[in-house]
Amino acid sequence: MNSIDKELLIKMYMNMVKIRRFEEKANELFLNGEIPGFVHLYIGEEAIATGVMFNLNTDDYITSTHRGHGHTISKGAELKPMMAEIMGKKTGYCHGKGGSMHIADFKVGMLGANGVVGGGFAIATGAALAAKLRGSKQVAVCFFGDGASNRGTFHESLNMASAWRLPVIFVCENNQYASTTPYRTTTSVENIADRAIGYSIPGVVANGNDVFDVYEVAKAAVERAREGGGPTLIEAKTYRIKGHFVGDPEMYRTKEEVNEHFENDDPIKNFKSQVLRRGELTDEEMDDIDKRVADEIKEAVEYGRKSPYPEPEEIYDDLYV
Amino acid sequence: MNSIDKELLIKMYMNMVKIRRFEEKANELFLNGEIPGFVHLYIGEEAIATGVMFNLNTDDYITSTHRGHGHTISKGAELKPMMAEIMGKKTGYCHGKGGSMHIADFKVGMLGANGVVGGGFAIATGAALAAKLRGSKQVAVCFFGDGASNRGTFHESLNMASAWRLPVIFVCENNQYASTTPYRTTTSVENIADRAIGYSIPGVVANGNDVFDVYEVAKAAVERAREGGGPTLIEAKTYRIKGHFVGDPEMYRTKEEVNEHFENDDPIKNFKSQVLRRGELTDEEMDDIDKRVADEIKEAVEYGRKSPYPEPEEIYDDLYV
Amino acid sequence: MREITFAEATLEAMAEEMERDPRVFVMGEDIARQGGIFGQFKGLPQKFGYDRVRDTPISETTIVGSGVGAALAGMRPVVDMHFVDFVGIAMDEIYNQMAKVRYMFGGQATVPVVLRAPDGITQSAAAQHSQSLEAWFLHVPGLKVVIPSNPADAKGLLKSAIRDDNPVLYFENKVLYRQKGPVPEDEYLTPIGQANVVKEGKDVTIVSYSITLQKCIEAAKRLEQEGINVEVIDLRTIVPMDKETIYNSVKKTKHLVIAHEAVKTGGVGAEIAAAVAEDVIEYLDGPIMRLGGKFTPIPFSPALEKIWPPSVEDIYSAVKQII
Amino acid sequence: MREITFAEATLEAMAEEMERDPRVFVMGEDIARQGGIFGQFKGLPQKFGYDRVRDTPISETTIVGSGVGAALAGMRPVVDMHFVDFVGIAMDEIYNQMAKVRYMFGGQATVPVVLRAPDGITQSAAAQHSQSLEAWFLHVPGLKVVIPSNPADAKGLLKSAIRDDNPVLYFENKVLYRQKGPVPEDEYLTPIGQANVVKEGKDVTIVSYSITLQKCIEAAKRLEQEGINVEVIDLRTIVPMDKETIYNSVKKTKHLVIAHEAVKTGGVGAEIAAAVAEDVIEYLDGPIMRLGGKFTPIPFSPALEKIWPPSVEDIYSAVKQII
Ligand SMILES: Cc1ncc(C[n+]2csc(CCOP(=O)(O)OP(=O)(O)O)c2C)c(N)n1
Ligand SMILES: Cc1ncc(C[n+]2csc(CCOP(=O)(O)OP(=O)(O)O)c2C)c(N)n1
Ligand SMILES: [Mg+2]
Ligand SMILES: [Mg+2]
Repeated sequence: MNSIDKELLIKMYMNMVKIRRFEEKANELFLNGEIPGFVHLYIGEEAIATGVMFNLNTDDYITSTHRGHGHTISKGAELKPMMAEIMGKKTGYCHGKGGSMHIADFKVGMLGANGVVGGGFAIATGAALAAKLRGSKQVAVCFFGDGASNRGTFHESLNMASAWRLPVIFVCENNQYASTTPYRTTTSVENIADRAIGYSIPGVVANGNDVFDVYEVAKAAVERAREGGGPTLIEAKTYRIKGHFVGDPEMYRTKEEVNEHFENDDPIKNFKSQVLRRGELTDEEMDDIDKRVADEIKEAVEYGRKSPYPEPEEIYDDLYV
Repeated sequence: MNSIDKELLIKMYMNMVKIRRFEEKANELFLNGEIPGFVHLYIGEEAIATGVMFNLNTDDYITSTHRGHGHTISKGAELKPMMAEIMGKKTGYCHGKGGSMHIADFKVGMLGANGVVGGGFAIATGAALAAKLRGSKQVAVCFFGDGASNRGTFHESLNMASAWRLPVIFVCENNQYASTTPYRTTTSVENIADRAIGYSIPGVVANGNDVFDVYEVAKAAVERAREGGGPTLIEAKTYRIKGHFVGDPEMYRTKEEVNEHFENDDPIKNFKSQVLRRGELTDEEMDDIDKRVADEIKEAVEYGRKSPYPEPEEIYDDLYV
Repeated sequence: MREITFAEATLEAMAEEMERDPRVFVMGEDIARQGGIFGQFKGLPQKFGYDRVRDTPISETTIVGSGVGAALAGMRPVVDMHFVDFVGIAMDEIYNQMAKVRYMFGGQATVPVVLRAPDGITQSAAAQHSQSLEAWFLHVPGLKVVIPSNPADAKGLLKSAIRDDNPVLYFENKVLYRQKGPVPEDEYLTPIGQANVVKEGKDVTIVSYSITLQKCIEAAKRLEQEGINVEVIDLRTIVPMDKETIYNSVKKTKHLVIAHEAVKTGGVGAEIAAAVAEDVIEYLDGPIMRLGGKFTPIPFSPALEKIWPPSVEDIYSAVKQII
Repeated sequence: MREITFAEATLEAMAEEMERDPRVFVMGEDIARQGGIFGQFKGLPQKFGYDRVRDTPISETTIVGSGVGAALAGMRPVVDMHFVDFVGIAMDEIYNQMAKVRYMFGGQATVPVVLRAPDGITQSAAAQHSQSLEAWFLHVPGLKVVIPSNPADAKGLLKSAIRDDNPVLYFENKVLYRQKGPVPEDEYLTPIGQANVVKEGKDVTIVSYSITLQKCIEAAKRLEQEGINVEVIDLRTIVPMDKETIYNSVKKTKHLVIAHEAVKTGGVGAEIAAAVAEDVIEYLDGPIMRLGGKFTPIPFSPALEKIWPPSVEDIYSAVKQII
């Protein structure tokens, strides 16, 4: 833990709480009819984006998934244009053209959520290739799910990234489900990290519910990539607490299964108990952060609500340069 | 070697020689302008198709590649309609519509060569699924190259086949090159067989220049598949003696490299020296086979030459049932 | 006649054909455990077992490719694309394998595979979950392509598709799933390759299919009130296309409007218009109007999404413009 | 003017643009060690190094997808498809990522990627190595699509494509590669989106592009001998399409024939015909004739292959039929 100072602890906590509150609010707004489209919540997986991202610089790249709010927040995006975007407003990051599944903030290197599962592998690989060709020491991180690990793009990208020693880190968020399908019924390997062997790269399992573990594992991978050592495959094991998307009837699992994970694997609870036990942060400090986050979320919602929808004539904007 | 009786030895030798002579003749006819299109020769790789195929029944399935003559012959196809097909004649297996890259003989379970590298993985997987659904104990074998092992279809099919325990054997013919590209420059792993770990299936390296080794390795895999044990990945290491296709200027490798392999790795030479040393076959026996094969090739060429081209109106035939 | 939803109609088709022929099975993502996102597979695994109703890995390329392989090996697979938007992941398997193997192998192969693909705009699913992509497959010899507009056709065409020995792409609209319509209780097949004259008329022909057909009927009603007598044709099948029915109608009405939700440029409307302009142009008494989605990806925001596809008003105006 | 081959022209374009802009690089299968199957990359690695001229794994999906990623991260990749026949392997990357990311992300992204794809029939390469697939991409908003017919345009359009901040698909015909034509020594760009009136005429307009243009010129020569004055238009760009040039020509000649090697049904000809039938039909004095490949996969046998695409005779007859 020596690489984590108090400032970073505070940032990590704040980031995880921000994601949690943002998602809870998104859930509420969706059920309230204020957010259209599909919304996939990152609740319970906050430690992964957080632990990885505090190893990155603003000019490093990430690619995200359909479940992208947590990655977007962690990479440094602002909540107001995020909220406006997922509400379909003109002031959103994508002027309302993208929505939750296509949120992006290129200013902070967030190259986009993706509605195509497994669509990010090659994009991240290409971003890493760009960095390598420029010699810019940037790295790229590709987040993806356990389900996505069965797409052909996983294989092709890991192979290419390894053959070319590209500075890219592949982070599998194994939340045990691909939509309605339990991980092991369609994925032929116990640890997705073991697939790294097929590409002669390190494959590491991290506890995806423990931000410290993710942070350390990612740190090594990012350093390796930055120094020219090539890609790493990280599998962060976690559990999807919420339905696949807001509104999922969840007929494929029991309430007991979900509750058990909710009790034991909540990354924010885990964080709190660790820092309290180690005396690194106090309850008061964290309560204070909670309040600041609550305010920020409130402002974001207000901003989103007040923002106008795009005008009909904007439908043709931004198709070509 | 106890599973190989003399009859089988003779068949194996005959099969390898048949492939070799067929390919030499195809080479000649191509250069002579009698065969159009692309022709990829199987010379030097005869032990693989041969070793695998003598473990299969006629109703087992195989999928092949652009380099498919060896697989087709080994699965039991006849030389006459093969030769006619690659000459573009009406009497060919595909009535001249397919050619060398699309040779097929469904009667013997040969589901087709394929001009799309990596196009056979899913087809073989599907054929194995058919067998499993019917409970028919058939197996499917997918032949593919080292280059093809980097296609996404490799990954998807191995994963699906393992997750569903399908009776399919994936046989990689690692001939060290994908067209002009040396294996290790684009393939991120020393042994493609090691990729099996990513799918929790056995991965076995065979000496692709030794028909006995291939036979034994394939035997175990086929038995496993037939008994419901699921897929196996076999990597048969060999070397492509000839150019990628007939007419390849081969600017990507030295003559010395090729000659060295030609001297040491010829599967037919290997076979001969083994059976002679062990006293299993005599020179005379093998010479006799050589003659029979030469005759068969001659007849096939004559048949092809004499056969007519398809008539213009046949262009619309066989599009729909 | 009893009324059931489009989704239920496809379910009946599946159940009847799976009952009838043990070689029929279905695979796709999230179809077994939860019955499909649109309920279109509900109850099938309970009836036919999880072997014949299979949840697959997220591997669209291999889902389609293995469907082809299973068909070549004697089964009659139905493969589900989840959303048509992902059909491109399996594009090579569709046009280089599924469509070609029979021809390429000189008729040795039969490929009785059905590819089902839910399509169309609904509820801000945005650019990658809202498309209509049927037009590409006009250009791929070897396939059949059907695209029903109502529950009765959904059932009859799906059953025909499953019994067809050729590969059939079956496009089913996501909004249609929930709509009810009359469906006969007795078994029937809707033939592939026959358009349906939904409403006869003498002043103008509107050709459409799938969800957009309803907008055309709406527009036709408004036009009738103004004394314009509209013939509405439901294409039902895109390949092989029933040009006879279109041509006969155009010969009568001398005016043609074509409407679909897919992007106008390069859409199915282009082929219809071009065929008419080649074969029966002399009967036309005005331009052929095409209506389709705008030339942009489909935007997320409800404010933009709702104006993306052609509206009843657009269809109405197009007719007014040429009459 | 000096004459160089089409392949050499593309080589010059690559070299000049790589020289000019260090962000330009190229990747694809078998392009570096041997200079491409058609020699179209020969010498580039010697000039620019194997970093900027990269032999890739056989991974079309990721070749294209990583091209998009590199473009998003500030580079200007050129990716080679080896044969257009494999473009479907990367189809999803093309229409769901390359074409959409700019729009979907509200203009945050620019995607300056060029996808090069050799196409067309040559020497019995058969069903999976002979296709022409440009038509699909008409239907994909967000792309530009160019398809040169001669060395000069090949160079000028490739340079324009590389400098364009939008994704450009560049289709290059395999037979054209070996053909020589005049190419200016001084630097020039051929603008994307402008058709070229190759030959003026007043009796009939023939629109074509790529290899088939030559057959049209051949046919035009024969027709001239019979006193039929043909205007021949080389489309050069498919998206954005230069409809003005076509319309102006049709207004003058009142007759239109369209010819390409790609399958006729659902081809680019359909869009052209439909656009004309919608916008300027009143000028037409006869049917719009379309010529394209037959509605089958491309057969291997030379006996069949040679009759698959439209011939000079077919084009000639089509004109005669409507004049
Ligand atoms: C290519 C593709 N196939 C299918 C889908 C539909 N789909 C959306 S999310 C999802 C499950 C993804 O599972 P996983 O990768 O584990 O991510 P998670 O949702 O668990 O975060 C599926 C099948 C899709 N969007 N894209
Ligand atoms: C999908 C696809 N990409 C590229 C090609 C062009 N191509 C034909 S053979 C070949 C090399 C294949 O190498 P490998 O799989 O090792 O087989 P080998 O030729 O060595 O037997 C390539 C790149 C193709 N036919 N299909
Ligand atoms: Mg998951
Ligand atoms: Mg090889």
